[in-house]
Formats: sequence, C-alpha cells, structure tokens
Amino acid sequence: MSAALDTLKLSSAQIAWRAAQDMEDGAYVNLGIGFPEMIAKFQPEGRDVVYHTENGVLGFGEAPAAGEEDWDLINAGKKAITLKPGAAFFHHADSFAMVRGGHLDLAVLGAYQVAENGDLANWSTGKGGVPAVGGAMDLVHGAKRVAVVTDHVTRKGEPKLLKRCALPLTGLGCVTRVYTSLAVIDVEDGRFVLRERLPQLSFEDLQSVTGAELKIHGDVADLAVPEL
Amino acid sequence: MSAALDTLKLSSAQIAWRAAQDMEDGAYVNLGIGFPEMIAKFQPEGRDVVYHTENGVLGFGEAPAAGEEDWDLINAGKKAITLKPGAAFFHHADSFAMVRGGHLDLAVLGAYQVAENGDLANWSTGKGGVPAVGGAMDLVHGAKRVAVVTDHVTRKGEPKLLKRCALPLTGLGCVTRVYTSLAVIDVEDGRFVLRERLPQLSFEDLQSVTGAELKIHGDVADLAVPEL
Amino acid sequence: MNKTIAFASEAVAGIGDGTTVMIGGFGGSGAPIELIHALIDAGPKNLTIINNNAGNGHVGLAALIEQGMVAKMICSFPRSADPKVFTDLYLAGKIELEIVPQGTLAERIRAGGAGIPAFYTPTSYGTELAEGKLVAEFEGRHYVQERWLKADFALIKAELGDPLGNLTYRMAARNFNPLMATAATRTVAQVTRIVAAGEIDPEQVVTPGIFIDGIVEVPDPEQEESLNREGAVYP
Amino acid sequence: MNKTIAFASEAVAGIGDGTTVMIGGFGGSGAPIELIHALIDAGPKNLTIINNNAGNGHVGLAALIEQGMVAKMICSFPRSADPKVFTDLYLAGKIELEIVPQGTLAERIRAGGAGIPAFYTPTSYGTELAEGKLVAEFEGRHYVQERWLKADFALIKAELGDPLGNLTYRMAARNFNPLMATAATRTVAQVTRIVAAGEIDPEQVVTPGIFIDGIVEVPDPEQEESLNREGAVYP
Repeated sequence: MSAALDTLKLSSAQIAWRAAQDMEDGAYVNLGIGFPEMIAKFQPEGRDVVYHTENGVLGFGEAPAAGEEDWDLINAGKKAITLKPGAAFFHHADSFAMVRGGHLDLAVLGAYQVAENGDLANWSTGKGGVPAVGGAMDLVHGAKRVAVVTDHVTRKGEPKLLKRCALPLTGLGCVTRVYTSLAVIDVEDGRFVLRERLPQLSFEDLQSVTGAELKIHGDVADLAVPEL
Repeated sequence: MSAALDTLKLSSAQIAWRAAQDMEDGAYVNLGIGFPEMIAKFQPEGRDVVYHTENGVLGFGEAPAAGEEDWDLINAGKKAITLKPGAAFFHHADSFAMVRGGHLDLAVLGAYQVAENGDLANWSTGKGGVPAVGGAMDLVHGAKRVAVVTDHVTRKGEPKLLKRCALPLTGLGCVTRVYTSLAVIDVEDGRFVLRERLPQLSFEDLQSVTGAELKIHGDVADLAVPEL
Repeated sequence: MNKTIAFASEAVAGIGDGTTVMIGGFGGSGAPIELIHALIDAGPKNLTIINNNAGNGHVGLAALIEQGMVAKMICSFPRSADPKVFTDLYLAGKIELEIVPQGTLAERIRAGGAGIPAFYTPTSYGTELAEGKLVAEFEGRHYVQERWLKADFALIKAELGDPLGNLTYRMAARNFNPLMATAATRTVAQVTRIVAAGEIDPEQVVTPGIFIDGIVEVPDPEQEESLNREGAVYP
Repeated sequence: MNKTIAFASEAVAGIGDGTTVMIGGFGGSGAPIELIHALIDAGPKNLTIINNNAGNGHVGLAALIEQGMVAKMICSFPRSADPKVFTDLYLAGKIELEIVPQGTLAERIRAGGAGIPAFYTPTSYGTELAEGKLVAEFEGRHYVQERWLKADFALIKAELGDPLGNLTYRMAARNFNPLMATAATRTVAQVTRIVAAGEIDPEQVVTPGIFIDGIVEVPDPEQEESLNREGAVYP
C-alpha cells in the first residue's frame, strides 16, 4: 500500500493549495510555523486575508528579497516578513488576546497525530530531548476553525489520524478539519467525517491507512488539486 | 470642645499643604477626586511629581484657563486638565494595572471613616441612594503608601478615626497615614500612632475627639502649617 | 476589505430588544454621542448597557436612559454633574444597577476580549461588593475572583480609522474604548476621520482592525460636556 | 526627573547572584543585546532568566547561558537556528527548564505587572503542561489556573526613550518588552535614541515612564540574527 500511496499522494504544496481554497474573504488567519506557512502562497485571488503572527503583527505580507531583511520585522518562525497597507504592531499579551479571545477565523497547524475526537498532538514526540511548545497550545483555543495540514501517514507509513493520540497532547477536541495528502476530513461529534478523497484511491484503501473509522455523511467529493 | 476645635483646626487647604510636604521627588501620585486634588497646588518647589489619573493620563498639569478646556482631556473628576512634557495616554486596563500592580508611590484619598487597623470607608454612607464606587476600591490596593486627608471629626463633631469603621468599607487595612485638621497619624501594626499635633491642642483634647487610642512611639512633632 | 458604514443608523441596526451593549467613554470623553443618538432613533428596548457612568444631563447615554430603553446599567460611578435621569429611575426601582469597581470593570472587559474567563484581584476584598464571590489566598493576601464581561455589541469612539478597522484615539478619550472593542460580538466605531489603509503608522495603531466590524465617519463629533453646558436635550 | 544612565555596565550593576531577570525580545527581534553583554561582563551566577526563547548561536542570551551564569530558563520555545548552547547544557542536566505556552507566558507577565495573582486560561488544559495545576469549569468549558510571573530585574530594548522613561518600540521588536517592563522590581531599557521630555507624542507612548527605572542610549544596537550570520561569539 505504502509504495502506491507515495505515487498517489499530494505534495505539501498541493495540501497547502487545498487548504488555501477554504480561506474566506475577509478572514483573519494564523498559519503555524513551517509547512502551514506555505498556504499563504496559494491564497485565491480576490480574497482579502489578514495574516496574524503571534509575535505581534497583523497584516504582514511576503518575505522580503534576500538582503532586504529587517530583523525587527519577523514572523513567529523568526523569518523576515514585509507589511501590507493597514498592518498593525502590538505586544505579546495583546497578540494572544486575539488568539484566545476568539478573534481569529482560522488557525492552520501541522500535526504529529490527530484523533477522531479532535485532540491534537503536534508539540512533542515524547522522546525526551528539549521540549518546546511556543504558541501551539494557545492557537488551538480561540480560533473559530482549527485546521491541520499533514501527510496522511508517517514516514514509516503509520496512520497519523487515530482513535486517540498516543503522543503528548497540544489540545483537546480542538481540530475541526484535517487536510491530508489523501483526503479532506472533518471532525464532527467526535468522529472523522470524510469530505473529499483522491479519486484514484478507493475508500477501503483510505480507511486502511487511517487509524479510526471514517464516517460518510452525504457526498464525498473528489479531492482535486492542480499540479504545482 | 467642638467650638474650640473649629477655631483651632486647619482648613482643607492647610491639610492639603501638609500632605503635599511628604510627596517625594520623583514620586508617582494619584490624588482622589475632590479635596485630595488640592494637594497638587502645594507641591513643594524642586520636587518633580508625576500625577496619575485613573482615566488614562500620566503627567498632567493644572487646569486650563476657562474657555480653553478640551473635553477629551480630563481627569478622574471629569475636570479639564493640561499636560506636562513627558505625559502619556493609555487605556483603562493599563491605567489600573499601574494602580493594582504596585507602581504608584502614593495615593491620597478622602474618608468618611478610618479605623486603627487601617480599614477605610469612603464610598458609601450606607443610607441608600445611588451607590457609586469609581476607582476607590482599586486605589486602596497597590500604591506603596495610601494616605487619607480629612477633617478630624464629622460636621456633627463625631470622630472619623475609629476602632472599627461602621460604614461600608472601601478596603481592609489599606491606610498608612492620615492627615487630619488636627494631627498627622500613622497606622502601624493595627494602631493609630500620633506623629504630629497642633501645638495649641493638648494630647488629651485630641484623644477626646478620636474614636480609638492614639499611641505615642517616639517624638510627637508640632503640626506646623502656614496661613493659606 | 472595507468596514466602512455610511450611516450611523446602519451601524446600530443590529441592536435589538434585550441586547447587551458596551458604550465607550469616561463621562463625555470618548463617548460616541452620535452612535448613541442613532440608537435612540432606532428605539430598541430592555437594553443592558455597560459604561463607566450612567449619563449626564439629557444627551448621549442619559438620553438613552431617559427614553426608557435601558433595563440595566453595569457601571462603576452612576453620578455626574447632572445625574437626575438615572437617579430618578433608580430610586423609583425602574432600572437595575450592577456596581463594579472601575479597575475591575476595565479588567473584566479586557478579560472578555482576551479569552480569560476569570481572574483574581485584591480590589473589593472584604467589602460588600465582594459578597457572594469566591475568595482565594495567594502569598498570604486575599483576592476576589471576578468573571469576564462580554457584550453583544460595542459602540465606541475613535479618532482615525482605516477601512480595515485600525483605530487611534484622541488624548484621554481612549479610556474604555480599546477594551470594549475587543469584548463584543460586534463592534462599531465612530471615527472623526477615515483614512486610507496604510495611512496610520502600524506602530501607532491602538486598536488593530481584527477587533472592529464597522466604522462610521462622524467628522465633527459632539462633546457631551459642551452639549450639557448649552442645555441640550435629545431627541 | 532624569532616568538616564550613562553606561550599560551601570544599568546592570544591581543584578547579583541568584537574581531573576526578564529579558525582552522574541528571538533576536527586540533583544537587548548590549545590556545582555554588559550582564555577561558583570558576571553574576545562578540567574533565573525569563525569555521567550533560550538563545541562538553564541551572542546575547545564548552567550549568557554559555558562560554558565544561568541556572534556570523560563521560556516557551528553547529552540532556534543554532540552539546548541542551551541544548547541550539541558541534556547534560546542567540547566533547569520551565516550559510555558507562549500566550500563557505573556499573560503571566502581564498579570505580574497588573497586580493579578492568578487567572484562568483554556491553554494547556488536558495536556502534560497543566499537570498539577488547578482546573475550573466556566460555562461548560475547562480552564487552567495560571499564576503571575514577576522578576527582580527586567532588561528590555526600545526605540525612543525620554528622561521620564517613556518608550516607543520599533516594529515587531515590541513583543515581550512592554510586558516585562511592568513586571520587574527594576526595569532598565536600552534605547536607540534619547529624546527630550515631550518629544514623544503622549498618544504614541507605548510604555509610560512609571514602569521604567533607567534608560541607556545604545545608538546602533546589534541584531542577534546579523551577528549570528557573521559567526560572532561573545565575549
């Protein structure tokens, strides 16, 4: 199954593209450090999205050209950014007031594991080393929708979507939608509900690499993504 | 006693003058609405004091000339003020962070009653009517010193300094010094300690208009105040 | 993104009977008089109003109360130079009052906007305003537990606004306005001037647009204090 | 009133062994590198440092840790492009770590400055970072009780400062600096430029001088990121 999946599955860019299609015009969005940041590149035209970064900027734009960086103007991943017209700076307490206070429309995060009850594990592999949580535990609370972008399985081919997370949790019952390399899945009433799957992939094959039951309520659309 | 006291006692301006002498150079001070506001007039020369008002101004100065008022620039008593160089505006939560957070050196308030344990009653006569507390209950917490300026007795000649307050409390054990029309009294370890009294007034006469025992630790100085 | 609303009447259109509304200002400073008057024109009943005060004279908040539209006031200081409108209704038992210390009122509103459901404060400990509230001891001192305060609507006043909703405030008119902006389901600001996005220096934005749903330009806003000195009455 | 201090060495002189020090900045943005280096020169031991991170490369906070001066870090994210200094000491059991979610860290510091000994947050509920903490339910949701965080000293970085201690910040270098300024017994700021009292518009002051004990002018402050790209090592 694993080798077949590797040829079928969406690239990170394609997962990001799919997630970007759901960003509403006028939305306030926080994109987690790393892979989720890529979503901004695929923001559909004609939609005005305001990006928030935990370190105290609202309304930032793309990375500056190399050599043009100002290291007082960075995002939560500590990468240089630029400003769009109408940007604002604020301190960390105000920034997390936006997060916890329910003012963001969407937060998109990466994941080690997601459970069918919406639990998320994305901050610790539980293996020791140096723990580091950053803003992840804050971001999972407050945003109206908390989405995850992730490969459907680990590098070893093990399911990342599970009945219950085995790794240390970031938050309980917080995830509302998961965009994977194979499918789009909502978390509803403690169950995974399949919304879209790659058309080349049978439901049975998708279920076989998913660690919890996939429910079907209504139609399952094709997960259609352009070459990128 | 009462008639004699009336001729002896300090005026409000003189009480304010005496309280002003204790303001340290560089102090951050909040003066309560009404009578305490008068203290600013008597700020000793050469001492730099920064005045805080709860509605969000630090570093304000005297009232503007009549007709020069800007009604966006007022103090907690809703009177027009002016700014000194180096003033700052901030919102109410930041303003009370200064108050509760222990950043003020001194708050000076009026009082209905003060108890020897430092309890203060200054917000409600307990008689019904419309209750109104404002910032009083916040101001009694946090300032390094909480002083009271008051007549020594009520208009009816009854003591305002008592063993325990009878009126609804503003705060428990909060007052550190009381400037009255007859004396200067510290609250220490739950007792009134007399520091200064009008030289024309005997200790016994002062005690007779005070509702709790006046302790003497060390010297009692003359309460000497200029004509004003 | 354009949060501009053409008319004050449109800005308050969503405020129905029984709504909880935060109204910015400390006395007249920072009070959104024109939005309040538009609300009077709209005429919803049974409102709960959160403000530091309870109106002065017969304009703005006092006029709203005088129209019988307010069932309950949550405030710290329902007194003013001319508090007759509120006082009469209160003493007649026709308006409910929740009295909250001023710093606690500010912090409860901030908490509402910041997703903090409860916090501890030394303020009011041992007084009748703490009766019935949880008390806890931290490092030998007693504190009272207070709950967040939220509203369905906030009506605020600002100085500059841009189409994204970024705001600045004029002098001490800032007071409760930036806090209330964060704590309501829907916040509308009247601003003295609407400028283009980018005209407010990002370092000088006081309220970032994320907290704002609509802005209405009111170029020469009235001051409650000046109106009262003229003996004005609304409507 | 003049809070100006001539030398960074003088600004950090009060920081003795065993002191708890808040250091502003998010990574290198807003990090008071020159004050940190002055602290390294002064050489106190056994410090507890509160910062969002745990240093990067071999300058600033990383250099302070590398000198063995830090007994404990309180931070949210002890990782960076080059986290070797902290990582090695931590894995060798030679430095203690208290890991705090970033928003909780910010709010605990704000609470410390605002006289709020404890508050409830949804953050970390049900996770191992909430173990041993009080939990309470409000309106059917669970929250964790968090305590205020204070320090003996705060070292921060600002842009403009006046002799009264009023400060502004440059862009996203604001981050933790205004919060830490409020939560320490003594706060010293390095500023890029000292201006006369009144030159900062009162509406644009971000940190009012009441929170500030000393300011040191450092006209061309170093950026951690730039230093690390040059492979700089301090001292």
